[in-house]
Amino acid sequence: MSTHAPVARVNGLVKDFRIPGGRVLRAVDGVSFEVGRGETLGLVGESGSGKSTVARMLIRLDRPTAGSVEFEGADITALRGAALRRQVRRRMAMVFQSSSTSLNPYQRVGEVLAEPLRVHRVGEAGARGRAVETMMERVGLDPAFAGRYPRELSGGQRQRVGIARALMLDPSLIVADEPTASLDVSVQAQVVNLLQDLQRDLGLSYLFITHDLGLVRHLSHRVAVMYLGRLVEVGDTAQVFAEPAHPYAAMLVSMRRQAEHRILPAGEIPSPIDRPSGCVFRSRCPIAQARCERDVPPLVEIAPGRRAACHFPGELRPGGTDAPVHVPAAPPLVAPLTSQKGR
Amino acid sequence: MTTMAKTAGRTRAPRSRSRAAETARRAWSDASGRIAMVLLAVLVLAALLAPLLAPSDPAAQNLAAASRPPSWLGGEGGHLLGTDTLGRDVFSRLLYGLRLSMVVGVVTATASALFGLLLGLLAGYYESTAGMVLMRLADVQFAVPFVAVGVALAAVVGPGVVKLMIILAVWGWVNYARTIANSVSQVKRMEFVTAARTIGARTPAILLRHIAPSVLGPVIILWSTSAGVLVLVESALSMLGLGVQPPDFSLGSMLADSRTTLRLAWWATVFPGLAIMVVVVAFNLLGDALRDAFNPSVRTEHDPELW
Amino acid sequence: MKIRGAVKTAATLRPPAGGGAGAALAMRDVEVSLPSARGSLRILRGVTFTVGRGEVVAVAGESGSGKSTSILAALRLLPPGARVTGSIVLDGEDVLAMPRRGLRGLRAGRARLVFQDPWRALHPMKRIGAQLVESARTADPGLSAAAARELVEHTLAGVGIPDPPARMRSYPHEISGGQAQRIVIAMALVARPAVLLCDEPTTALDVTTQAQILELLRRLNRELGISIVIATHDLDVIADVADRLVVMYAGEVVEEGPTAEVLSAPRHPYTWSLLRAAPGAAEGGRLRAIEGRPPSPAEEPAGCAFAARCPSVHEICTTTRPEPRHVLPGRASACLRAEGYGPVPAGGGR
Amino acid sequence: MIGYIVRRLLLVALVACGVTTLLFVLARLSGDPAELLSPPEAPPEVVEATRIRLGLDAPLAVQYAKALASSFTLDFGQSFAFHQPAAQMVFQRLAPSLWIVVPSIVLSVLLSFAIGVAAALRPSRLSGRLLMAGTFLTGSVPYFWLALLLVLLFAVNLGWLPATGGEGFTSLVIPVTALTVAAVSTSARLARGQLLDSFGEGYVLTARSKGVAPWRVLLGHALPGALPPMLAWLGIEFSFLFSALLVLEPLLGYNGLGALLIRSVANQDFPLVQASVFCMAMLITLVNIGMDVIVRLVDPRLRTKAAT
Repeated sequence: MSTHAPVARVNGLVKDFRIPGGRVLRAVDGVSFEVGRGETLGLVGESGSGKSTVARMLIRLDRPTAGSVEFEGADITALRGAALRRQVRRRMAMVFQSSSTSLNPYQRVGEVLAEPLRVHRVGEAGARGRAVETMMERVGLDPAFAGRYPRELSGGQRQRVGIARALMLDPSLIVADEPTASLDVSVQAQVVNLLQDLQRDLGLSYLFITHDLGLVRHLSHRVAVMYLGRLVEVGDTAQVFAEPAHPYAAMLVSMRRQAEHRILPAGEIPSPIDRPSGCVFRSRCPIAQARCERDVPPLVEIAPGRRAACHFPGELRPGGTDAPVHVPAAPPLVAPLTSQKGR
Repeated sequence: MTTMAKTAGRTRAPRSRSRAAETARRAWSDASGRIAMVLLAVLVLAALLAPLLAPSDPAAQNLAAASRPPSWLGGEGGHLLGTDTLGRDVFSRLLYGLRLSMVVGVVTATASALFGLLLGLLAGYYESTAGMVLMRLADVQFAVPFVAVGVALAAVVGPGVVKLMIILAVWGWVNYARTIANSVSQVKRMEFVTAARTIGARTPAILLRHIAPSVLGPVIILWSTSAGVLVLVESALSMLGLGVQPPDFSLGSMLADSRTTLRLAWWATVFPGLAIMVVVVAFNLLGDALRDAFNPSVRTEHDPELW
Repeated sequence: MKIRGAVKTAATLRPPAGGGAGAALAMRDVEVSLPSARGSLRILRGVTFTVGRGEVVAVAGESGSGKSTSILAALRLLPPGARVTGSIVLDGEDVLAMPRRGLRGLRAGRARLVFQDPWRALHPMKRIGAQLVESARTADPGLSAAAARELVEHTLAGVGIPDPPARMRSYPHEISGGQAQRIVIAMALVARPAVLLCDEPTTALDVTTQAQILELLRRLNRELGISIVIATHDLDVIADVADRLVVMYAGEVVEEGPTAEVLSAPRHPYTWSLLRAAPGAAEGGRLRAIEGRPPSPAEEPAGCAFAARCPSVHEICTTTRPEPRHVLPGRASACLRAEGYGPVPAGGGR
Repeated sequence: MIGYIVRRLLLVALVACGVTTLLFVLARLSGDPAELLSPPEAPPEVVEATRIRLGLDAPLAVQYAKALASSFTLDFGQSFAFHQPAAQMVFQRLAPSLWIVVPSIVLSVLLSFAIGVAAALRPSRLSGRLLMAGTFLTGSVPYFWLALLLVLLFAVNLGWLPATGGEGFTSLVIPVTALTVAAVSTSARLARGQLLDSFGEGYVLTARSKGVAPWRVLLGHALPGALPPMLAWLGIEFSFLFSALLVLEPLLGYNGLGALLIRSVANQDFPLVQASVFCMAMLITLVNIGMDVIVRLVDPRLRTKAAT
């Protein structure tokens, strides 16, 4: 699916946060990847891995401490003001995790959706109203909801509003930060299907951040795995899930295997304030050697389209195959009732 | 569905009630809110209609009819709340005094609310710069008892109701600004503000469209309670002779005038004080009801269980 | 490859003091209604299920299904104003008929709760050690402070906390989520309970930590024989922890049975739809969403609560309320048409 | 923690500068400071002498620096009316004021605590509602009016208490009562609200799920969680009580700092005004810093936030 020209590329992104006590927290440490046109890149990692910070730098909510961000062929790392609005805000959009906090409780749905058009002075008021109506239908919302407030909608409906808002300016890239994490499985399915339909119809690219491995496997073409601020593995989703190269990726993948093949990590994830020397994963890695303590493993190409940051790529493998997904065999009844006792 | 049918459908589906209307409805449906609103309406009407309601000229002295007890305590001359030691009708003075007290409370509360809202928005949004300055300023302001400053200032600029209101308003904004800055710094971290940034909204638009509506609740609540407090403060300063100057008078200055003649005509002290209390109660009740209306809490009306 | 990092087996964990015959938890026809501004809301509508001694039972359902309420009702820890009817027997005691003092004794010593968010469950202003010692001493008032500290240290070591004395001196905000949840579990274990009720014990945690905690729970069940009830919204998570599965929808139990059987051959269309909606079950790139949403607790559907979203709905479903009934040995389903679901393969297909 | 205290004490310096600046500006606003700083109705040559003696002929910047210096050395000059060092007078008058403020604080804390806890335990019952309605009314009573009524009743009519100050312990009763009544309302309502919030917290549910006895749930779990905002409020209340003293003391003929300030304003006794305002500001700031420190000691979360 990924084509030659990437829509966005980040290069050596670093983000430091100053924390009380004069110390510096390096939340993101040298992250590079690209998102192809029409592609979904899944960004996976545990809390504190820096995945949301990467997303915020990509969409230029935060400015990177070092490194660069390219978008649609232009360097957008240092843009500000009108140029930032024209080159980034009009072309890249974000869908947020919580549908209840990402919508202004004092705006009606119609106002929420019209705002991007108003901000960028697209069309007249009447045209905007029609655009809002069209978009609401496109994402499966009754246009009559335009006069409602977000709190009057269900979680799934609100997330549709969030997606519609992101689409209003016809962006080429959407950054989705755990857009279904607050939804129930049955509603999550509705939203995920919508996102996939939109990608197919509009040629959108997604950076999809999630901690849900099943989800990332389902909808991303490529996957990037982060651990404590560093990118440890990037590659084609099917390949990474079949043969993870980095021990951390192997561990994540093993969580979807049957219990006896799971690789449980040792101890706790270290605090980003004092990260281990050398390889950041070595404190929990089952195959760590002395070398891992000294040398930071670079993110190198280990196979075409695969990159991993490990001195011993591929040495830790989860055993077995994927645990059987519980796809129930029996179809639901469509035949007429046989026993109509009904108590 | 055809476009026409859709349009018809949209017009049929009513827009849901606005947040403001909903809040007002909740405040009204609350018992204390209803009492507060009725009470305030009565007070405002009484103040407005004072010339019609007052049985006699509030300034007219009549030494022959001095210190008459209220009529229902057997006082002669049919003075509802008696007369003071100069023979002025206490009820009439109460109505006129109410005017100034209410004006001081409402106008100064509104002025400092507007001023505080503006500065609080900026201080909360630019936390590390404007916010720092504001907070240090607030620390200093907070350390000096208000009455001390009022007294010192009044000594310098001279007493007078307009000056008093200016002093009160200027001194009051810090409290607003601090509360609002706190709310703003919370709201600005919410995802919907980030969302507004990602669509390219400019800072003024974010402040006005996205942040301000969320902090308006605290401002209105604070406005209501501070109006009550300001009525109290005005009367306190009037007690010290620094507030309203004759021939003008407020409820507070009525108290001040009559305090030395407590033995002769206690009613001239008791009723203005009661009136102040009623005004304060009304504003406080309104503040409470608004607080509940703005934050419809999930807290149930049931006793907690600790066992 | 040797699996490292799995929590070490600790001999210091002692088996529960209780025991005896009967079920660990038996809920029968439990109805719970909560007061709200618009009248009372029926959160549970006749919930019936049983947790046998030494069993691990998962109560699964989406938000609002009543799974957490069931757990809290078992200890009568519902919000004030809640009304409970039916019968709840926990560790041999009739919870609804019990006097307060007796119930407190039951909570202290025999049935303990583990909450979803460990940071919210721990008191932010008190040292961890003090909170655990208090837990041990309410369970056993005869325990001296020194003995309680020793018990706490051993239990902390047993649940995989490194350097327990140091941890006991820390405050909750100083520790990670995984450690906090282990500490909350240890706080329950110092009482040597017979039943452990867990309300979404891994939802707030990262995926690898989740696996660690589930591993710990499984070990507690196997080694100490503690009966465990886990409320969860994630069927994947409990698939290989729970012996039996209770599926809830809109305040009712819709299906019950051995986990593997229910997952491989569900007998209720809701369970079926839920499993098909999970990302792993997708065929051909699309998830099978369940359209619509569950009825709110304020609504009173006349028939089956799932009828409006059901793929095999029949006229009768909208008028007749299905009761859970045994459709196969050990399997219950609250679907009028459960019989039409074909034979269950032997061994549950796992 | 030490670092925090040091940083908070820097605030004292800031407040000192702020208050000095305020008074400096006030003195300049009011016209000729030399006239203000001379005894009232002094002949021009005395004013001129004062101007030279106090360095008021120097540039403003120099004067301002001097004002700051005099604040930090607590040297506010001689009172015109009493011909004593102003600072010394202020310190003498401070004690009688504290005799009113401290008992009022202690009483209002105890009362509001009791009322708050009682009301929080039964928010839905009539008794709980009545308690809250009661605090509502007492909180709206003008304290100076209440003091007048108390005088009328207990001093004038019944003769049980002295009508003015300076008669020892009994003359404290009326001002302390008036202030306590005024102060109790807000703190009781705060206590109730904080406790009710605390009851809804997860840690209270945890304590109950552990089978902890109800009184221990209340005192050992719910109350500590509700404490920090209540402690912080105490500092604010202290400031409010000083404001109220300025009105009450002259009203009741009580010889404290408040009466002194009001009198010196009337006398245009500027050194004394300066000294008393400065003293009050310092006292309020120190009490508030003390409260902040106590809140930090009580709440470990704040402690580590400051440390890391």
